[in-house]
Amino acid sequence: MEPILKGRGLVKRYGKVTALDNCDFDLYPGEILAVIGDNGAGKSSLIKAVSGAVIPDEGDVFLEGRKVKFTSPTDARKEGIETVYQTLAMSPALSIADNMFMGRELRKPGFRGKILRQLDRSRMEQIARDKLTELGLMTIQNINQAVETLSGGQRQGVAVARAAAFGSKVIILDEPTAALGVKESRRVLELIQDVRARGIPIILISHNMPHVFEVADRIHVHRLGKRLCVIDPKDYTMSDAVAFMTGAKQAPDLAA
Amino acid sequence: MEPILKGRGLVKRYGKVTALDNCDFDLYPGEILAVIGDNGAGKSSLIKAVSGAVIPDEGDVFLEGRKVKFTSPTDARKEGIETVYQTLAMSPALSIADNMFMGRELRKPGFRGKILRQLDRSRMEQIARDKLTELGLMTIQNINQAVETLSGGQRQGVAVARAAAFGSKVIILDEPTAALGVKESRRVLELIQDVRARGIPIILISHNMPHVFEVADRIHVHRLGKRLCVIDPKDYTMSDAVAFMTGAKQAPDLAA
Amino acid sequence: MAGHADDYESVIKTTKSEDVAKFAAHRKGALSKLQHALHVNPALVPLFVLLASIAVFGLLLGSKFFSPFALTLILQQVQIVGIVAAAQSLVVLTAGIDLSVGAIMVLSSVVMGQFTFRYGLPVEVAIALGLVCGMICGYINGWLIAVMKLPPFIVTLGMWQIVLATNFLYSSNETIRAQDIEANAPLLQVFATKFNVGGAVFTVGVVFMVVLMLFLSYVLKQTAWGRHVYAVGDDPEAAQLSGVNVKGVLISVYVISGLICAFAGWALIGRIGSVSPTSGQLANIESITAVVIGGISLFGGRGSILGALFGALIVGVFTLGLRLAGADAQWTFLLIGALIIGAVAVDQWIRKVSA
Amino acid sequence: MAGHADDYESVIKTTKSEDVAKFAAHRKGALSKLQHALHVNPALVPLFVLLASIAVFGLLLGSKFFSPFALTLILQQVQIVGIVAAAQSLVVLTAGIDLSVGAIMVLSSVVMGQFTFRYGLPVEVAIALGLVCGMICGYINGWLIAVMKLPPFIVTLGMWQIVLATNFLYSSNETIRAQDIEANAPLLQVFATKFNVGGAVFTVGVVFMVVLMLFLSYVLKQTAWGRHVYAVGDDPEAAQLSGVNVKGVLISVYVISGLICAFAGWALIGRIGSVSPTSGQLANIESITAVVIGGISLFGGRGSILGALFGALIVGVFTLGLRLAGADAQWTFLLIGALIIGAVAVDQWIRKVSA
Amino acid sequence: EAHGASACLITKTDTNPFFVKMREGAEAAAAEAGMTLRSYAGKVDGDHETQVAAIETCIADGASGILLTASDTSSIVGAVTQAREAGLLVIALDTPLSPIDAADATFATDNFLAGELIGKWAAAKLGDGAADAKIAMLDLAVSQPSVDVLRDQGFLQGFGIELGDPNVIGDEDDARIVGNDITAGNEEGGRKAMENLLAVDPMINVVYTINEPAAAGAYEALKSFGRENDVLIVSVDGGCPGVQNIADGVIGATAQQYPLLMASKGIEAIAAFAADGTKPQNTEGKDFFDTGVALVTDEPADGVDSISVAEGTDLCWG
Ligand SMILES: Nc1ncnc2c1ncn2[C@@H]1O[C@H](COP(=O)(O)OP(=O)(O)OP(=O)(O)O)[C@@H](O)[C@H]1O
Ligand SMILES: Nc1ncnc2c1ncn2[C@@H]1O[C@H](COP(=O)(O)OP(=O)(O)OP(=O)(O)O)[C@@H](O)[C@H]1O
Ligand SMILES: O[C@@H]1[C@H](O)[C@H](O)CO[C@H]1O
Ligand SMILES: [Mg+2]
Ligand SMILES: [Mg+2]
Repeated sequence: MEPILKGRGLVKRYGKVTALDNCDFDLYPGEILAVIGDNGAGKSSLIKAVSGAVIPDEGDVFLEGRKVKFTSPTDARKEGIETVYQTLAMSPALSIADNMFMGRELRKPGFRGKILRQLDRSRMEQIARDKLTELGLMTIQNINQAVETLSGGQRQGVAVARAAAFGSKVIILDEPTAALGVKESRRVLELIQDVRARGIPIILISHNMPHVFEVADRIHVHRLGKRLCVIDPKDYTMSDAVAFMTGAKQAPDLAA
Repeated sequence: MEPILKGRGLVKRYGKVTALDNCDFDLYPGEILAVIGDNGAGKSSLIKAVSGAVIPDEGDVFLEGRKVKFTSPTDARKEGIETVYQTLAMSPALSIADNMFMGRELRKPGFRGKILRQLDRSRMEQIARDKLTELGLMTIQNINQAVETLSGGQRQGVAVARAAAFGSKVIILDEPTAALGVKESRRVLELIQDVRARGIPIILISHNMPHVFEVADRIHVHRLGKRLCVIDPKDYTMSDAVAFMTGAKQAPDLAA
Repeated sequence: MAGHADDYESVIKTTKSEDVAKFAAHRKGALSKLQHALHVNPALVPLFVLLASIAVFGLLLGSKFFSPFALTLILQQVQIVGIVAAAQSLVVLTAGIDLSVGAIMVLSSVVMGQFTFRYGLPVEVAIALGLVCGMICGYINGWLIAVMKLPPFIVTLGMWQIVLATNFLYSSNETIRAQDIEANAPLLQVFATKFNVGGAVFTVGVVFMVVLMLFLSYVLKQTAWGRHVYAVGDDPEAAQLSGVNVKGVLISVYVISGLICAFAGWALIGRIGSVSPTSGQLANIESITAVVIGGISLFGGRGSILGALFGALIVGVFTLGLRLAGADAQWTFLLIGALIIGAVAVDQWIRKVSA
Repeated sequence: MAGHADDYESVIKTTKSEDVAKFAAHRKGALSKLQHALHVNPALVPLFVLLASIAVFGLLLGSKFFSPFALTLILQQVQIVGIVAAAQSLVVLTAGIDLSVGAIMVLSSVVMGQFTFRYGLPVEVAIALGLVCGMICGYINGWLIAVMKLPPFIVTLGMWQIVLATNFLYSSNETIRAQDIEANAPLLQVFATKFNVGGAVFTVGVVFMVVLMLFLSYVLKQTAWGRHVYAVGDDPEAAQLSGVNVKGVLISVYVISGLICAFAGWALIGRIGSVSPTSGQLANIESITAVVIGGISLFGGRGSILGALFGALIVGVFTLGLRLAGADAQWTFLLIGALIIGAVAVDQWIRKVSA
Repeated sequence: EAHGASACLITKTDTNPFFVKMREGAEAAAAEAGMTLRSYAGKVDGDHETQVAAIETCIADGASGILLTASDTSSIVGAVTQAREAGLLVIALDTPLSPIDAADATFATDNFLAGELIGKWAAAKLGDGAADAKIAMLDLAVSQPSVDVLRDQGFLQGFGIELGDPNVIGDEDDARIVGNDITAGNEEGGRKAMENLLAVDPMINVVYTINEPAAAGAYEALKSFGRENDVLIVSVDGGCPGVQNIADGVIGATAQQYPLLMASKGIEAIAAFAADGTKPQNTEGKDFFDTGVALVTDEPADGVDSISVAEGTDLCWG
């Protein structure tokens, strides 16, 4: 099968630091691919390179077999690739609804929308509220609250809800549950499975091994800026995975 | 036994949002107190109120039985209370060593230090390197790297290392392992236990139940801005704790 | 491999139908409501300061100040700064600053005048070219800032000098006299057209200023482009990552700012009658003052453009009020200086109380 | 209750003695080393621009420009801006801006002069009081910014007007003539004292500027206070949470800035011979220009103070160079505008390449 | 009876001692006539909008008349007309409006004449040397306000240099002009401009300056190059420090104006107008009331009338 999203020979350097060192990467249709690795291994750099947030120094990215050159996240979004970055990418002073619909606002129907270009605030707010409720983020008291007034976890929930609502081809989640509570994390995992059920493949970066092993179809182990191996969670234990990614144990061949 | 750090009737409001709603809080000498609760329950607000980062609207904080009024984190630090905030509180453009020693820089011995007030950079760098190595944060390639160039997890590691190095009376950690990898999280847990072995009590906010149950002596369950109950991890299961904090199950009396 | 022993997370599956948490509301009556209103709509704060200062000067000076003549005079005196402040507000909302506004305004007015009188172009064409001139200057600013990623302060500082020098070199410092304009190209003075509304005299320029502000306020609040302006000012990196065309927004903001400045140049001809290349030297500082007194953050992303209108009016009220009260020029400058600090302090204070 | 089944975390306990990861180093020789040097020490970028512009004008104009005469002249012409730029740099590093620098400078020099001549105080005392005057102005700025939390732009905009008006009101715009000062209080002119070093003529003022810059550069890099200045500029909230006395640092920065401006006022007396209340009107814009051309970020926390010295010199080199090349005042004005943009563009470009 | 009437004084700036004196003169005359005086000023030279706003304020304030030194002599005409239509007497001080009859009267020095006087004097001083003089022109500002142009061009004409466009500074192509630079009318600018021009040609021997502070700055520059004794500096204003500078050899000659006189005459005229509506008359044969300009120097030159420093000191700021 042809990977839906593929990276080959990706290199990204920051001054003296090599974040991606000739890295390959494959995501197959309909799967949940987990990416695991030490802090600083280059996981975020990898997904930034495939989602247009950084332009790799070398290497190519292929979407459905076509070579693509994303120069901004907007390019990737236009292709249906939606990403939750580790830094969340929210405008702190704007409201939750504003943030969720940033760059794809809904306009009122008819004259007011077409000619006056007026936004349909109530519809956007309603949708935002629904998405957050789906995630169980029920402690948010006011949908018009500025994002900067949310707790760390609430903020992350909003970002995940945004990606899930809009991704049509690939959804990338960089540590989506890092700041989430037990309940909210669980909802995100359920959401991930819902999304896969809709046929959309997902890349999930996470340090939470039980979560990874619960939902992933394949696990990409990242180490020192490159793909060390890809394993099937049914064939290996969490201990094995941790041992590979920390270098405690020799990794198997790339297969899986 | 008298709590070393105590809060009574703490209230903190942000506009229409009530983050702390008449909340009590106790930390006893030598213990690890975990604080758990949903996103937005008010955990961060609580520890900010007891560490001087926000001034509560109402209520009192007691340190070793004395009523204290911290008006800034510096006040609390002077009393030996060291905090890792959820936002990490680092100066992005400054180096790791600069950040670790911010506010308590080491000066060179003799004339150059006393009169010229020159900093002892090499000593600070050495100590910073040692502390990071203790935490197993070995992917950091350059101790003079600006903090903004670190990965999310590396940054968190630096913040934890700073608190552990300087806290003398109480150490407060707000989700210290949220962005950390498996290996690095483990090191932080070990570090927490080391610190307790030195007799210093710790407040640990975390959403990771296995970690909480592994290290905590008591668990403060926070819900809707107040302390719901305090439980002993030996008497309850993780399921119980989660059920209490999400409101799925009636909480026991405050005891424990 | 999902089977780790204590399946504590399963607890949650039973609790899906929870309600939004409700904390006890705490209300303290009228004052608290006012605070909340000010907090939700921060443009009200400068409006409040404005009304307070009108009241104070009204009490102090009586009918001299509190007459339709004096009050509409203030409107006429602030119209240019007000229009320029609209341009400045857009830029400041993107966390920029535009020091070249006054220079662009003057160059545009000189283009309108000289193209009519020196080259004999139809006045409509000359005016259109003047507006285009403003947009070009704005485009250069925007391109340098958005594409070359240079800091706005520097770009517009440089452009200020470049545009102003171009203006002097091109115009040879020649003024086009009001009488000539009146005779040959009255359209240039159209912003001076007066009409009477119940004793108060308004000019087209004043109406233009108010309508422009209302229009931009609508655009900023009710359209996607407006939200993007705020997002770019708030955190450009986040805006970029969440799909805003940051470059496009920045360039459009500077082009529109240039266009508004060119309109200000047209209005300036109406206000002073003639085309004078030495006007507008203080427009940048004055517009920034209006913007900040109006509560728009210089760090971008926060504030309402109507605040800038109120900010301009506050300065106008103070200036006229102090003059009528007999303060001499240096005392007026000194007191306006104190006002600037005072107005922002009040603003800050109200926000803090209501936070 | 630590017993959850798959104890995968135990794997790690065996791997404690790992080494620091090493990626393959990629080196591209001399150019790459230069880039790295520029990246590590960004003050080198404006130095580079400075040397390049000296070289260009030297080639263009030959010995007319490349003479000890012309080169030391530049130093003398930039000394006042250079000193003020030192003050401005400190403020800008804290993410502030000081529009009142020129006004404080002039008021301090007027105090030194008038206290000597009007009240007959011993000149040393008058000078000391002039320095105190600068510090008081700085303190007011700092207090409003740090304690009242008002934006620096607004506070110093207001103070600019207040201090300048005070200056004019107090001095009645009267100049104290150079000849009177020479006869009665030569200490006021001490910054003009000349000495010869190998054909080049230096003044105390020039030496003061250079020593001040080197001293501040040491303080900023090598002392705790210096690191705190950067931290406050970088992220004041983070600095506060990590134990920096943000208010204290801010107030001290503005007080020191005021003191340096007062020294600039003293140096100004040396430079122009007389005490003149109308000087220094452009000192704020010129010092900010120097600071930004020198690569210090207006958003705070980034840049080296030596950059500001180079920035001031770059402007000085261009101004004199263009005059020598025959540009008239209006063209020079225009070209300096272009230079400002150009210098920052080069700076940005070098940084990008080396990032 | 003018008692109780009020008048306005609007100057270009009030940071220039010239205007400070003008205001003092007006205040004294107003006090004597029992009138109230309100004074206004622009922030910088060329700040036209503030002057327009000031005229409007005077109308709102119900003043009887306005004394105005206009920053922009033709643009201000609209506002002046509005004031006159509202029944105010408008008198231009120091700087004539364009057209001059836009004001009810003009009490002024002739700035072009002032420049011409010092130009003639400098040429006469140099004698034959005038043919190969090296002249530095220290002007006011890049915006070239009208005083700047008038004095500069007057000086050149007086010196015997052919003008280009008489409304533009710096378009002459006489080789004797080393260059023009701007001073902002203060010492700092004067010194820097002088240094710049000395770098162009160190052998400059005639320096025209827009005003006396600029001249003092230019002198400091010359002094630092040891050339203060072989250069002729001329200036305009005749302020007390400026006249003293002639005595001290800093300036060779200056064209003295009389701001106090302008102001007091102006107030008297407004008082008369307020009392019975009479309007002031022009000087015989001129279209304005000439308050006079005199060349002050202790080295009189043939063919140029001048007064001594002693006389100048008596009259300074008069
Ligand atoms: N903008 C940058 N400038 C310089 N270095 C950077 C930058 N971004 C990342 N790096 C470096 O690149 C390396 C890889 O970073 P990256 O963020 O991809 O790691 P990660 O695997 O996502 O780590 P984590 O699990 O902690 O998020 C790190 O060493 C980091 O310091
Ligand atoms: N500065 C602020 N302004 C307004 N509201 C705030 C602010 N800080 C916190 N809040 C609100 O207070 C409530 C408690 O927030 P807090 O950060 O204490 O929660 P938390 O328990 O730490 O959550 P998390 O686990 O997600 O970190 C939230 O509803 C949040 O939106
Ligand atoms: O017109 C004025 C006066 O004539 C005086 O010389 C001051 O400077 C000019 O602007
Ligand atoms: Mg990452
Ligand atoms: Mg929290």
